[in-house]
Amino acid sequence: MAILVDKNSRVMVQGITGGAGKFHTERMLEYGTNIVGGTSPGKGGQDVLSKPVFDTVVECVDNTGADVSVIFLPARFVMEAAIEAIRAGIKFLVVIPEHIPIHDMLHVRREAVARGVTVIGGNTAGVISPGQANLGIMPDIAFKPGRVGTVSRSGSITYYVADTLTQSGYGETTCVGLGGDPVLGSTFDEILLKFEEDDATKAVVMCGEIGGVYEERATDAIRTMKTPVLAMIGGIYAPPGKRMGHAGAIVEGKMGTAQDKLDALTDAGAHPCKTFTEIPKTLAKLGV
Amino acid sequence: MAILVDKNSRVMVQGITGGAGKFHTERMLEYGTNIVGGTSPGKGGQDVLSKPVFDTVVECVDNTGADVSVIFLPARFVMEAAIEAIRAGIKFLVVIPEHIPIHDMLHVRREAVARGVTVIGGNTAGVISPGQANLGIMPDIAFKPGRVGTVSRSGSITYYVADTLTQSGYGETTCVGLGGDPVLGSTFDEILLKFEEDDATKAVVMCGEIGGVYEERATDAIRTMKTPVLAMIGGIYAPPGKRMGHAGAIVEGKMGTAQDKLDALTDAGAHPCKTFTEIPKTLAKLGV
Amino acid sequence: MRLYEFEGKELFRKFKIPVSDGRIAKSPDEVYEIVSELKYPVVLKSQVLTGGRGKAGGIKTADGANEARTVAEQLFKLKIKGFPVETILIEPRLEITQEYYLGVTIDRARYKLVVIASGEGGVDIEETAAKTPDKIFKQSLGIEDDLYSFDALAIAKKIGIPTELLKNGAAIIVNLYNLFRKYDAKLVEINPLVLTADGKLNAADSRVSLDDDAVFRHPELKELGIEKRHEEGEMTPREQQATDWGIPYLDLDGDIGMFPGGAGFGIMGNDFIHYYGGKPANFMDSGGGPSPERIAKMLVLLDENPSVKVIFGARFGGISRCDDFARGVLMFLKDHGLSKPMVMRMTGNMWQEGVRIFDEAKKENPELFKHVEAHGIETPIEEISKKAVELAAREGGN
Amino acid sequence: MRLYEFEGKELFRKFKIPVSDGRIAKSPDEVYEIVSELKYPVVLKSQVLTGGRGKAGGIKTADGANEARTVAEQLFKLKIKGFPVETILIEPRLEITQEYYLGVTIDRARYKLVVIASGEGGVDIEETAAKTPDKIFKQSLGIEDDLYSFDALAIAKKIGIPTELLKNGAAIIVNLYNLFRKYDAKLVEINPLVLTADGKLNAADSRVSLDDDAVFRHPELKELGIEKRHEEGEMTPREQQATDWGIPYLDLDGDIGMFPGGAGFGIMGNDFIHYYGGKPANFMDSGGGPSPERIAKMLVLLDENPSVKVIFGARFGGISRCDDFARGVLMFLKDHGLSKPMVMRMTGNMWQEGVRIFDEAKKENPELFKHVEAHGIETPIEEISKKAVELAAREGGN
Repeated sequence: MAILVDKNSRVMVQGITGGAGKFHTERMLEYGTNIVGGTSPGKGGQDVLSKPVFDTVVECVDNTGADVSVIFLPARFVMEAAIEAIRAGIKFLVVIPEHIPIHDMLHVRREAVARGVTVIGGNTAGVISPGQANLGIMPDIAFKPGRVGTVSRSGSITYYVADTLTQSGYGETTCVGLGGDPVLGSTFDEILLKFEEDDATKAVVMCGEIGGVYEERATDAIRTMKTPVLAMIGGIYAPPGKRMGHAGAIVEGKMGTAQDKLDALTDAGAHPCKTFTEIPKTLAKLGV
Repeated sequence: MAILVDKNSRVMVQGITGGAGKFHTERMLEYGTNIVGGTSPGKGGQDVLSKPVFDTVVECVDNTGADVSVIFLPARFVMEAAIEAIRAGIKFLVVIPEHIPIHDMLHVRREAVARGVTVIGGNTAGVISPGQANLGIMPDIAFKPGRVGTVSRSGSITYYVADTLTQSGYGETTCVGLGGDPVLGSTFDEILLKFEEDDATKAVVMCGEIGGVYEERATDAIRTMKTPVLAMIGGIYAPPGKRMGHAGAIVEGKMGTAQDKLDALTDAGAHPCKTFTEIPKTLAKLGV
Repeated sequence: MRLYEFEGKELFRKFKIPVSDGRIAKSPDEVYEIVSELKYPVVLKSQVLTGGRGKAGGIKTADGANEARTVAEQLFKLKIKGFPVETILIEPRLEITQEYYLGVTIDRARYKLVVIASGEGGVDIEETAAKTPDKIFKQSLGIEDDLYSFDALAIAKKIGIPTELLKNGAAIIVNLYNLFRKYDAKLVEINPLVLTADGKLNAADSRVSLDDDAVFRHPELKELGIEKRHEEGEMTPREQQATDWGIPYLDLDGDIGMFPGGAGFGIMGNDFIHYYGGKPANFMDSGGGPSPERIAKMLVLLDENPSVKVIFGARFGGISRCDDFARGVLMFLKDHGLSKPMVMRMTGNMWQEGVRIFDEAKKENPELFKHVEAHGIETPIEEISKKAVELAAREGGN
Repeated sequence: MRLYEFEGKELFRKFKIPVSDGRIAKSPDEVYEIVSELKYPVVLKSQVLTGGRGKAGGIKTADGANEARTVAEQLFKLKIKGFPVETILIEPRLEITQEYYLGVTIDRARYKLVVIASGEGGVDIEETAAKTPDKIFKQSLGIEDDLYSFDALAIAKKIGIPTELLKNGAAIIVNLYNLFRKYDAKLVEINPLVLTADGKLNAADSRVSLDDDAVFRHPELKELGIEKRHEEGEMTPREQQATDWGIPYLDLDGDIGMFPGGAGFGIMGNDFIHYYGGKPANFMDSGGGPSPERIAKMLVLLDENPSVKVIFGARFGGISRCDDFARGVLMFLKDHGLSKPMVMRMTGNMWQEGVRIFDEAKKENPELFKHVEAHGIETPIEEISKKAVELAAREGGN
């Protein structure tokens, strides 16, 4: 019926007493997200929006049964907060802040992989399973329950794609924002394979962009999938990005232009789309 | 027939080109130890005592099949040398140098445990399986093949005990010097349990001393053993050692005096001996 | 944050990676003074934040102070890929017998640090990697892993560092790796690491890029004189203005002023304009949750750009709230005034509030909105893109 | 290597653990001068490398410079467990409302670092640990593990640090742990960490012991004025002499001079002497592979000690070669001469060469060996011990 988060998820917010944390917690609650509490070290015992605040994630998990967490904290505190959540038994973690140090994200990823936890972000707009739960900062206006999953790097593209799917009547199972940071908690292939296992998801729209290496990494997953994948890549007309020295070229190979990425995905069996309006047309053609 | 090392062991020496390394390699070879080569970074390709020298342990293992290593290097290089040996597939490692930083030994121990490698030392005289192999700096004069194992903190005590066993006709299977440093690669219990599994070892003489916590840790092992254990503890008449602050007392409990240690071991079923001459008397009584 | 060669070498020095004694100069006279004091032949190296410096003539030798001054006069006039030469690094000339490559970077796809080494260093290292990949050696490590000397020594041996220098080579590799981790680097390169005629290893060039988002952890960099800097080539006056205002902005050669939301649609919106036959005049990113002031400044950049014929606005409110967006547009309309047509769309988070703000202001002063064509969720973004292209064609008369 | 309180606090300061502004003084006049400059009531703390300082009267308060001088005059005359007071730390007097205990040490049996904390700090912490162990909180970590703030915060909460100070408390715990790892410590303690009346946390005392064998890694300690030091109480002149020569040596109250091999038999040999009814005059350790010069010096210490009636020598050559041992004994016999009976045994590594050296020297000059009774492997060490005890009884006439 959805991936990563649904109406049964017990969601907590790390940084629930902060400005952004509180603002978006209220919005998530309004959407019907099952938020059970949050943390703010040194503010344990308070209430925010009638939800209990704890000093540590362990206390929050012990007292509320939280299994999903959304982080709203300044970037420099994200690494410890993420590791805290992972070690406390949180199974799905959404990292909203941007500008997280890259080495920190490598530590977070290592901890997440070691304990089988899915992390998305940083610099993500979040994840929404329409009608069930909205984690992060996504506007609910664009989304409606339905049968297509989306995964993209950028928040704004997530909104546009969902808006398109909603307006054309397909609706969405879950929409995942991977985040815009250079090193991310999860990659396209990992999310695509989760959609593949979800019966409710009849197709997936994947939106990448110029730069980075995560789109290319998705081709192996797409080849194994039965669920059709539609692919959009931003930056077809953008000037090529800067490479990270010789070492970058040696490790990551030729940095794919947007067109290269689109070609690679198409070659793996994805259905390319140029504009949003092509998405429902392609879905119709595929009989979704 | 022996524990840890025997005539089939393929022994290498880390630091084989150094003064002490070369001197003791020659002695070990004279004893008949199957030394197959050694390392000295930057001196690969040379020969020492007709044995090949390599730059790295991996090269030595690949070319000679070494499975045991003895380290003769300045203390500050021991941690990396030990980790190198452990990662290269060495299964038993003897660390001769003293004054190894304690934190370094914690790293070595961690690596060893993770890969199932036995390390003894630092600050050990080594290990000898009489008639088969002599690793380290022990004088061969004291040792003869036989049926009693020994394990002790101090080199000199190892010699005296072996000398006693040799003179009284028992001889030794293997004599293990755990080393005198505050944090050691192996503990009494671990070595005792190896002797328990060795059919040739009919009894074990364990010699501890005042200070530290390793003797007390052996009591659980002794309780499970069928092989009789004789225990000597040095320092019965020594002034009590210094404790490591309140923290030491909290973590390690009451620092055992020598008498406390002897009592604990006796209580666990070990047979206490005061002087070396009591050892053969006790063995005779036990019918070993 | 990319460092200048001499800054990278300062870090190398701290990590005991051997570098030459270098001095920096900001003018030909300073070059003359410094070289006068030195007894040896020198090399003058232009300090710019871009590669290809040697091929562009940015590295010259000189045998004495007079020659050095003449050479420096030429160098200070150079622009290398748009970067003016403002600093010259003066070093003793080395007699080089071998060039190696050493680098550490992040393999983002595998979440590993990678140490890269080759016995064939120099400017053609990428060609080497592409044509003879077996001449490139890599070791991957987890972010938590130490690089040990024995592994570094094995690498040094593979790339052919002479036996007697293996330990030194290994130490350089370990220290480079430690520097990478200590300073939150994205990239560190020694290219080339050279073997000199007198049998020494020397890091003849440095390339160090640090993670801007982690610089807060390294206040000691400031003490070394290393501060945040602009890393692009020479900017247009408008790019400079945008940079001063903290707005990511790039001038392009079209006529449609792009006024987007996040970077994601910032990039894709440009594609859309192209798809419908138009050409964007710029790239811009509002950043997450921009304030009304920032929104207003973004519009100022576009309104004052004579190349811009039409402004294309798109806002899907996520963390960026539509009410703030509307307030920013209104602030601009009131304080500055819009001199060209703008077609825009606004939906998402707090969009009703945004619409209310517009409606109220329009009621008060319809004149403000005479150039503004504002759409909501009912119009697809493709329609807005098309309208912008059409408007531009009409306005431009071309 | 144990640090003085003020040195430990210097490290605390580097790691952002809050401590008072302290000044150190070496004389009553200096105390007077410093306190004259200060406006607040002070506490004068004797700096000695031992515990129990408070109970021994080593910590006093003073309200002004005159009182401080008088108090300091008394303190500088104190000896605390044999340690003379040579330095006084002057700090503002704190109004304390709560005392906590924080410590980090090594659990050698489990090969872990352990963070220890209690809400009941102060001099009676061990009693607390023994009687109410549930008031002591411990967290074990691997040497490779970072201590994270969230775990530290949980500890701070358990020991009852007030809610509004939880983050500060957690930071202190993390920083103490980082200090421990950074400086190769064996022990770091803050006892007590105090909560002051104005609601601040302050490390009111420091106890830091570093690993002597790792000090080479921390040259920056020297820059902080922290150097290797003697950590025992006042020494006898002979202990001082031995220390100057680098020989571990302790005077005991018996009459048999112990001249052993390694520390292992050094300890057990003393037991043996007791078993046979004698009393050792000293403890001594030759160290691994002692040179002939060192061997000779060990004998000088014993020969010149009037309490020593007999010398008991035991050498089982391992890394310490018997030839070097014999050469050392011979060097002593020739250069210094032996004035009292010595019974000794020599076997192990290179023992034949040792015997040859003795035989040759004896042939040349039998007089040298008139007090020496040397045995080999044929005589058990117990026999030698017995002989030494018998000889001492005869010599001592008691």
